[in-house]
Amino acid sequence: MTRYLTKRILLAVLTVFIIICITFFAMNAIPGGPFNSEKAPSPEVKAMLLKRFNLDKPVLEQFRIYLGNIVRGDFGISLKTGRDISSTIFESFSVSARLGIAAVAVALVSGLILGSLAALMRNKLADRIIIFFSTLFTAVPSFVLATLLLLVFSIKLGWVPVWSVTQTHYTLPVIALSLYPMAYITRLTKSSMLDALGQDYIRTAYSKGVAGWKVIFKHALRNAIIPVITYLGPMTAYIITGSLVVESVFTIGGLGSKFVTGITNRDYPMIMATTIFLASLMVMANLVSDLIYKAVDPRITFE
Amino acid sequence: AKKATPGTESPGVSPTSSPGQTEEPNPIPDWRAYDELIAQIKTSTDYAQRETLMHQAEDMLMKTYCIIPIYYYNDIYMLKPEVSGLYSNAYGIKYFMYTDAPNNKIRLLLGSEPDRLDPALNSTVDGATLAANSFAGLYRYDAEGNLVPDLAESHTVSDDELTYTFTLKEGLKWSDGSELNANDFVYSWKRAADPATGADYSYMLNSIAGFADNDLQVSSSEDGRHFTVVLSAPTAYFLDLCAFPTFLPVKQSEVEGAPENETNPGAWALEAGFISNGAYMLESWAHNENMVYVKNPNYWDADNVKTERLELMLSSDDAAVFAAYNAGDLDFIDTVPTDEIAALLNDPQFHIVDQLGTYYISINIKSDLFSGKTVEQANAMRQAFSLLIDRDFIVENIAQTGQQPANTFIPPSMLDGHGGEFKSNDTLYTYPDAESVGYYNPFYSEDNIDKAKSLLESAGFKFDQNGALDAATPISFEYLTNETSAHIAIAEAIQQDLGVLGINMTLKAIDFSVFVDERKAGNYDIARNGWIADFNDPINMLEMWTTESGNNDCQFGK
Amino acid sequence: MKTKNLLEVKNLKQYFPIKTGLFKTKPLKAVDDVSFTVGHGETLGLVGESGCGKTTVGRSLLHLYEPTGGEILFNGCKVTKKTIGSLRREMQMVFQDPYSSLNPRMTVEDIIGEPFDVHKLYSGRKERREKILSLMELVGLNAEHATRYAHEFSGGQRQRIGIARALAVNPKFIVCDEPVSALDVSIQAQIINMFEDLQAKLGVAYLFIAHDLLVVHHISNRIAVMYLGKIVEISDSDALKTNPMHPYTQSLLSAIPIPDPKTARSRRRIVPEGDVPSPLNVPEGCAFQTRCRRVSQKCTQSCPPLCDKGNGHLVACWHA
Amino acid sequence: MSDYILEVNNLKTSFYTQSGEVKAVNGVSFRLQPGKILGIVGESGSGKSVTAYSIMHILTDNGFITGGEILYKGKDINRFTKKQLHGFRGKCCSIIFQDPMTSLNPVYTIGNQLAEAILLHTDKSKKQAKAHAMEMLELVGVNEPAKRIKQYPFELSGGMRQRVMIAMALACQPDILIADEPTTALDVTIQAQILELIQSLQKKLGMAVILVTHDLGIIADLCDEILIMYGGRVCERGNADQIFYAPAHEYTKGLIRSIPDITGNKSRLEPIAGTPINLLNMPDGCAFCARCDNAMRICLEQIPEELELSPGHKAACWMNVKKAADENTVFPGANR
Amino acid sequence: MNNNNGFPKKHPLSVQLDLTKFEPLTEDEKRQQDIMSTPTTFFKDGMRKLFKNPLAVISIIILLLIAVTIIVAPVIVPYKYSEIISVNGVRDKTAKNLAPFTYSEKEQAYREAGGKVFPHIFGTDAMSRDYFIRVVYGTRVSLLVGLVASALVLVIGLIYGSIAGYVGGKTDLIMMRIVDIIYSLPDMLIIILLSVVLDQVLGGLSIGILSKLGTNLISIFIVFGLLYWVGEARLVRGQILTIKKNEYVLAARAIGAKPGRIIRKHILPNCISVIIISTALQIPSAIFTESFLSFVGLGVQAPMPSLGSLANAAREGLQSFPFKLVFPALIICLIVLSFNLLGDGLRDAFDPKLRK
Ligand SMILES: Nc1ncnc2c1ncn2[C@@H]1O[C@H](COP(=O)(O)OP(=O)(O)OP(=O)(O)O)[C@@H](O)[C@H]1O
Ligand SMILES: Nc1ncnc2c1ncn2[C@@H]1O[C@H](COP(=O)(O)OP(=O)(O)OP(=O)(O)O)[C@@H](O)[C@H]1O
Ligand SMILES: [Mg+2]
Ligand SMILES: [Mg+2]
Repeated sequence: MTRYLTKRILLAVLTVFIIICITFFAMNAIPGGPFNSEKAPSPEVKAMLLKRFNLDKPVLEQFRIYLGNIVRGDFGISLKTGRDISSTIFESFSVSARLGIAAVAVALVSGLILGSLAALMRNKLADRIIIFFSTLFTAVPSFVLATLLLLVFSIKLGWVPVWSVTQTHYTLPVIALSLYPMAYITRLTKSSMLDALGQDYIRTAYSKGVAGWKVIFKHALRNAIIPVITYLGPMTAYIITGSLVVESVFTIGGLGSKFVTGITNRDYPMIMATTIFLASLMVMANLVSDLIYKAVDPRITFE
Repeated sequence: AKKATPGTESPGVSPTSSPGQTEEPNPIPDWRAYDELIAQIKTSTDYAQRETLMHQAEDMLMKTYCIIPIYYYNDIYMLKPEVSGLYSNAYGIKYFMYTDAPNNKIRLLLGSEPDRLDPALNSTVDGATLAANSFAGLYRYDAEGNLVPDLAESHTVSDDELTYTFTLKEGLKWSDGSELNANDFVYSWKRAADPATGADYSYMLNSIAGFADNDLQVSSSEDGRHFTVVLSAPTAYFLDLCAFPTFLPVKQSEVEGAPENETNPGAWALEAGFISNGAYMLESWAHNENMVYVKNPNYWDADNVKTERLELMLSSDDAAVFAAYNAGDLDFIDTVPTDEIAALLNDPQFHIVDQLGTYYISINIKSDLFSGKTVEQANAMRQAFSLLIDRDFIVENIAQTGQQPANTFIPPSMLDGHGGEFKSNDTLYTYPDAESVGYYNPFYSEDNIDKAKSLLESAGFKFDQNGALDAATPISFEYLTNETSAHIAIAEAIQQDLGVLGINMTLKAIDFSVFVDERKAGNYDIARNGWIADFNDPINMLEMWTTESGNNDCQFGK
Repeated sequence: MKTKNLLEVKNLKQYFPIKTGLFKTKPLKAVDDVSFTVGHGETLGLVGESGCGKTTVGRSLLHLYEPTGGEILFNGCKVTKKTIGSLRREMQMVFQDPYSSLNPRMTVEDIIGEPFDVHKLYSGRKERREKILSLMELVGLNAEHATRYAHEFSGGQRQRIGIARALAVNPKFIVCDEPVSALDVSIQAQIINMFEDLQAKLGVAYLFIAHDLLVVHHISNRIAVMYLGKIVEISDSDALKTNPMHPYTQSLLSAIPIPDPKTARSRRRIVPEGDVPSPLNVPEGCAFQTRCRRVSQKCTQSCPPLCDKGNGHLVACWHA
Repeated sequence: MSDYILEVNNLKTSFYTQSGEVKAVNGVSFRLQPGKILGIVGESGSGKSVTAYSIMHILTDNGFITGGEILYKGKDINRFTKKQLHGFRGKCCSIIFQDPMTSLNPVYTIGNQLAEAILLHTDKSKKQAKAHAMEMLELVGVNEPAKRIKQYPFELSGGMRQRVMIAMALACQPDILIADEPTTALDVTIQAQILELIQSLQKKLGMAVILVTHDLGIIADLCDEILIMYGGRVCERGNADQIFYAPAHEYTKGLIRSIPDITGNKSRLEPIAGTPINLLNMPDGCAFCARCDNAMRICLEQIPEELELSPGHKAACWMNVKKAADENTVFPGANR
Repeated sequence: MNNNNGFPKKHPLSVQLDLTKFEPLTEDEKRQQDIMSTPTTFFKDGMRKLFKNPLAVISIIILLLIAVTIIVAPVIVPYKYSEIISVNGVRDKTAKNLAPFTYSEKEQAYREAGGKVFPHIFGTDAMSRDYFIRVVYGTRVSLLVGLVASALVLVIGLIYGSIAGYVGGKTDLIMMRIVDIIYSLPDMLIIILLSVVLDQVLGGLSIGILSKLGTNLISIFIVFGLLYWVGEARLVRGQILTIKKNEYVLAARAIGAKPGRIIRKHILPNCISVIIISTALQIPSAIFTESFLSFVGLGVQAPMPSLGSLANAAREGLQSFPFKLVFPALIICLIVLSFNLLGDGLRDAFDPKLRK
């Protein structure tokens, strides 16, 4: 177990390192610089800024310095705002994570329930309705969905303020974030549930006299959930790192916009840090989902 | 398509003065005269003569038709009727301190997260508004747009107009209650001018003596009540500058108290709770979500500040912002989704204010488009383009907020430095199109097509029976813009306009940062452009076109 | 050239590396030191529990696995990676599962014709078709079946297709890996008859793998019994039936359910105790010791070699 | 009150599939006495399993019992409420499936799955249920039950798993045990172990057993009464001697002929020609007709009914009718 | 014994017997019984099932309708996607933001004077362009993006996944690590990089339609070709790993077939349905990616619309002109929904796992 973990972690570090390399050089290859604006700053100021952030050095040298810094845990400061990158990411991640975890929970619970329902009611009206709507939710682009939610619930119905200083309202963003994964989980659950329901051990459970709902929730669901878990890992990582669309529509200071604004601003330390963070999170999520996988399915052994 | 024509490397060689190359005409004009003219303007002490010179410069500039003005910027905002007393100046800065609002609170939107709150480091309009409301400088604009003393009580100017001495009000304090005096100005101005600070706008201080040597000639009196500035040349708009955010004072101990100050000069103002001296101080800042400013009791005019709290939404999503305003969650917004504007034009909550700036398109004088043409022919081509553009359509259907179509680069209501408006026909100068006060009639008419056609014919282009360009002499180029829908829409309109004569203009919309690089480096044919004046003097819009200027996107003289 | 034995297997070993740690693997001895011969036109039966390595032997013969050790001589020619290409026309295989051994996306014609395609055994479309049809007739399929897909056939018919495919290259030797285990008794007999007819007609030799001793006995000239990767007894089929020497063979024989009420009532079963040990942890000494009634000290210490007890009856047991 | 624990009368079961109605069982009747073993033999697809599943009401959702009745101690199971059914399954009647590899839930421990059945039908506490589960494992010959109950199915060998299945089926001491090909997936030696176990437990606990298989050898060995099925119908029934020594249905005869000779006589086998029937395309007459050597015109047109040939021995074959007619045996109403 | 219970009540021979019926059957007569079901190919069978699925059928109809519309509409509608409406040759500024089927003042006047004006089916946009034709072109572009991108993804994923899956071992391990890395790369960065680099590379060339669509679109394709194939590669590899275990693959090896033939003839045909289905689902995902790119401003080059950029632009006037969001969003939904439901239907009809 420890061995397995060590191996996985080493592999993860290697993966993240390669991603760091690619990102760093790709980022430097893009034209445009962090100090570009409509009005050009004076050459002296620009030269000073480039020097301060080592941007006047050859790219390889910059890379070496950068690696040295991150080994020391120093991710630098944003070239645009001067704020410390680590704390920016930490702050915005805690916002995104709170939102994301709520969304994942909603998506998972409702997805599992709806998916199971659809599987049980196979080819009946309820199944078709569930599948239709879950497909519909995967079909609406997220910015359309988020905007529509805002329009309907905040403006037309006035249930939730669009924005308020005193309290951030998470209901709408959570819905906007969770609909897609929910729909996906529903569909996934349905197919794996159908698969599980066709297995011999379900027949065994019935023949023991286990009542219908218990067969489904004890025997079928636990088996059906396995493919959901493999999906859930990367999906959770994806969701808790925030969504540009949802954040910008609902005014949430999450991580999702950091990466995009980082890129458009050529805020190099920000791009690097978010990439490293996202990649690590993705790798970690995969590891965690493998561990959960193991917990749910005893047949899985490491190695 | 973006490479400069070979043989044009040596700047300032006028085509006629190069005897070796007679066959191949050079479309690039000599620009040294312009550079000299600007140098002359900057040292001129006679304001009338100075205005004349500036008109000359403008003539030179506009004659090239490399700058095709489209419209003059204006600024809009929406304000709930319950709120009164808010005003805005010509640079887009809004003042909230004398507003009267229910519950003494205003919820407002200025944009997304501001980059910098340090007034010296700020380079954005929303940041400037925040700076103007939380820091107080020597002067400030009032509701009528006039400069009024803020921390200054009065000032005197020496006869040579080179030395300004300001007397500060008595008992000035920082928001923490500590004393504020002229030394703070000395520190702050020197800091802003120092390249080590890295202020984008440091060049705003370049009219002060010693700027070039990083030894700014500013000083304070012994008692700290008087602040003296020595200029390198007379500067008509100097008081304007005193109200500009870069010139606002910051507290030395606070700035240097931040541990990372050496490597990160704005470090002291990255989070809420820093010391300021204006009407408001930042109480809390949830990044990318909201900011809350509260009244500063130590502001000298605190008694007149009625609104106690400013709550800011930080968003760049126009649809969400507009939704928040309509849902009653905001009292003030300074942006609305473009397609909603039409419906708002008659709404009393919708305000339009003038702004000192021009939206234009800049043409790369070195573009291949003009190779093989003479200067006159190239000018004629560009003039033809200008004639074909239906500015009114752009204003009405895209910009939509009742902007004025532009007929010269310098916007109206820019002052001439001696009591008049620059863009006007007066005894000193009459614009070529006197009637419409500019270089041409900004309103499109069907005749323009014929005029453009004959101009193009004079530049050697042929037309077929349908009135479109002959296939033998095509005009085809690329329009560069960044990825913002309004810019793209304008490009699309222009594309249609030029298409009337069969000119084939393709659009290229790229990432902003790349766009700025490409435009600055002259890797384009035609690009969208815009300038908002930093201060109220035409020189701000003329000196950017000198050969050495960093903003010379048309590549004059290069 | 004709050698005495068509096929000679000497000390065949087939180990599979099984990962047990980060970099550690442990060999799973699926086939461990197996030697036997098959004569021309002969049928050798191979029986044993599931997982004892029967299939692995068969596949190693055809070089579908790279053998870990030992030697396989076919007609005097060593079977190696190099020679197997041409030997594939001499040796063929019929697979255990008639359902998964036929590609569901191919018509019967294509399945049977594939060996022709691979070895370019025809000069034109017409010849190919004729050859296929004659093969189909040989195994008792209708010509009209040619354009159908495998999933439309019953198990017995599918097995016929598999046999036709194996026969396409005119092999001298066919490994039949449990060809009837998945079939019903009523169909099983059809297929076995066919195997016998084909042998009579074409003179092919079979390695006939099965776990049903009755069937194996019926078709084989000689029978080899495997237990945990080793051959424990090999002999003439009748001799094995009447005089099983290895305790495992004895219990195997006695455990066969006999479809005759009287015999069933009267016979005494010798049911071996316990379960088969994991092939990863074969006990030292005789592999059968954990289940054997006659286990002695010697059995736990060393592995009994395969000894000739006369008339080519080989047994690997200390007590035989 | 009859002395039969289970009576199945004219059971009909169909599956509705995209290609049409599959009539898997077409009128099967039999009765089961306590303490007896009833063997059901027949070719693959002849409806043996479906009959068994119909009794337990565990058909897949596209399968329906379309006719007949199933009486457990005189009560019709078809009329049971859901709750009654849950009580019936596992407690009154339990089943062992063909494939022990897939019939246990892979994600729960053996102990958990065993205790589940016990907890459902008794009011034992969890602890007691666990103890009972270990007892049951002991009973079916699993050594070290305390260790085994913590293991997962994939950690056990096939024979062991099948024993667990049996322990699970017997945990609540049901009146009827249905064993649906309990040994098909196992080796002969393990098969012998399992069959012996079932037999001994049946004797010990005195329950009735329905043994479904297609292996005539197993049947000959164990059963008190035998049902031969073909095409969803019973074609012959009787005890082992009657079936093996006096088969009266052409299918039974063919079946017995096609077994390799046990005496070691290597004479050519005599298979049943043809292929198994397609249930989607059932003939109007006898299902076996197409493969029968002695098929007659009437076989094509009319389903033969069961005819009692000797006490307890019945067969549904027109040949018997013909034979009787030929021998001029008097059948009332027979009109020549 | 209670004989009346369940057993045949009437005696079998209590009916009149016709002894002619007891004559043996000939072989031919018997064989008539032994009919096989009519031959169905895998494909026919699957299609039959597909057409029984109402959702799938509706999807097919919708997709066909959309296809016909985007082919035919540009021929019928007299407006161009970039054309500002003009009346009598004079640009009509009043024709902006018209509601569906309304006319501007000038058009109204022109109509009253006897002129003919083609109706604005979806109204007009802020720049006085006919919205219907823009939506039509947007659909064209989005579908093109969807089809080309998923074709690219398919080809690359198929080749890569087949190699990794079939060769296995260390090759597989390394190839799949590369997939992991690509999976975590920041795609936006790569897209910007590509759109700039490609602009320089392709700047000079003009390759017919591609140059018309702009380098952004090409870079979207290349991004799909570089980044988004990994999912497909994983899927293909997984499929191949399972199919490799089938005995027919071994049988082919026993016959002497070479790896190339095995992959071509045995492996791919058996996972092709899964692959086709996932490709059908890739189309909507590509349309989505394009619309996200439009949201961050990296979409198709103006004035060429795409559904994503139209929907995004419509947010600007959401409260005054909701219909402008509704049309493109509706079409996106319809396309995505249809492809998804069709994909589901295909899976249900063709997936061997669900076959009985
Ligand atoms: N490719 C392989 N990799 C690893 N182990 C294998 C492989 N093939 C077979 N084995 C193992 O080798 C042993 C022998 O397997 P084999 O399939 O030869 O048995 P068998 O006698 O044919 O059994 P059955 O009667 O079930 O077909 C088994 O333990 C099996 O798990
Ligand atoms: N769920 C189902 N859907 C459709 N048809 C089914 C289903 N289950 C069984 N059948 C059909 O019912 C018929 C009888 O099946 P059954 O399982 O009872 O056969 P069996 O006699 O038990 O055969 P085996 O010996 O192979 O187990 C078969 O033709 C089978 O195809
Ligand atoms: Mg095998
Ligand atoms: Mg069965």
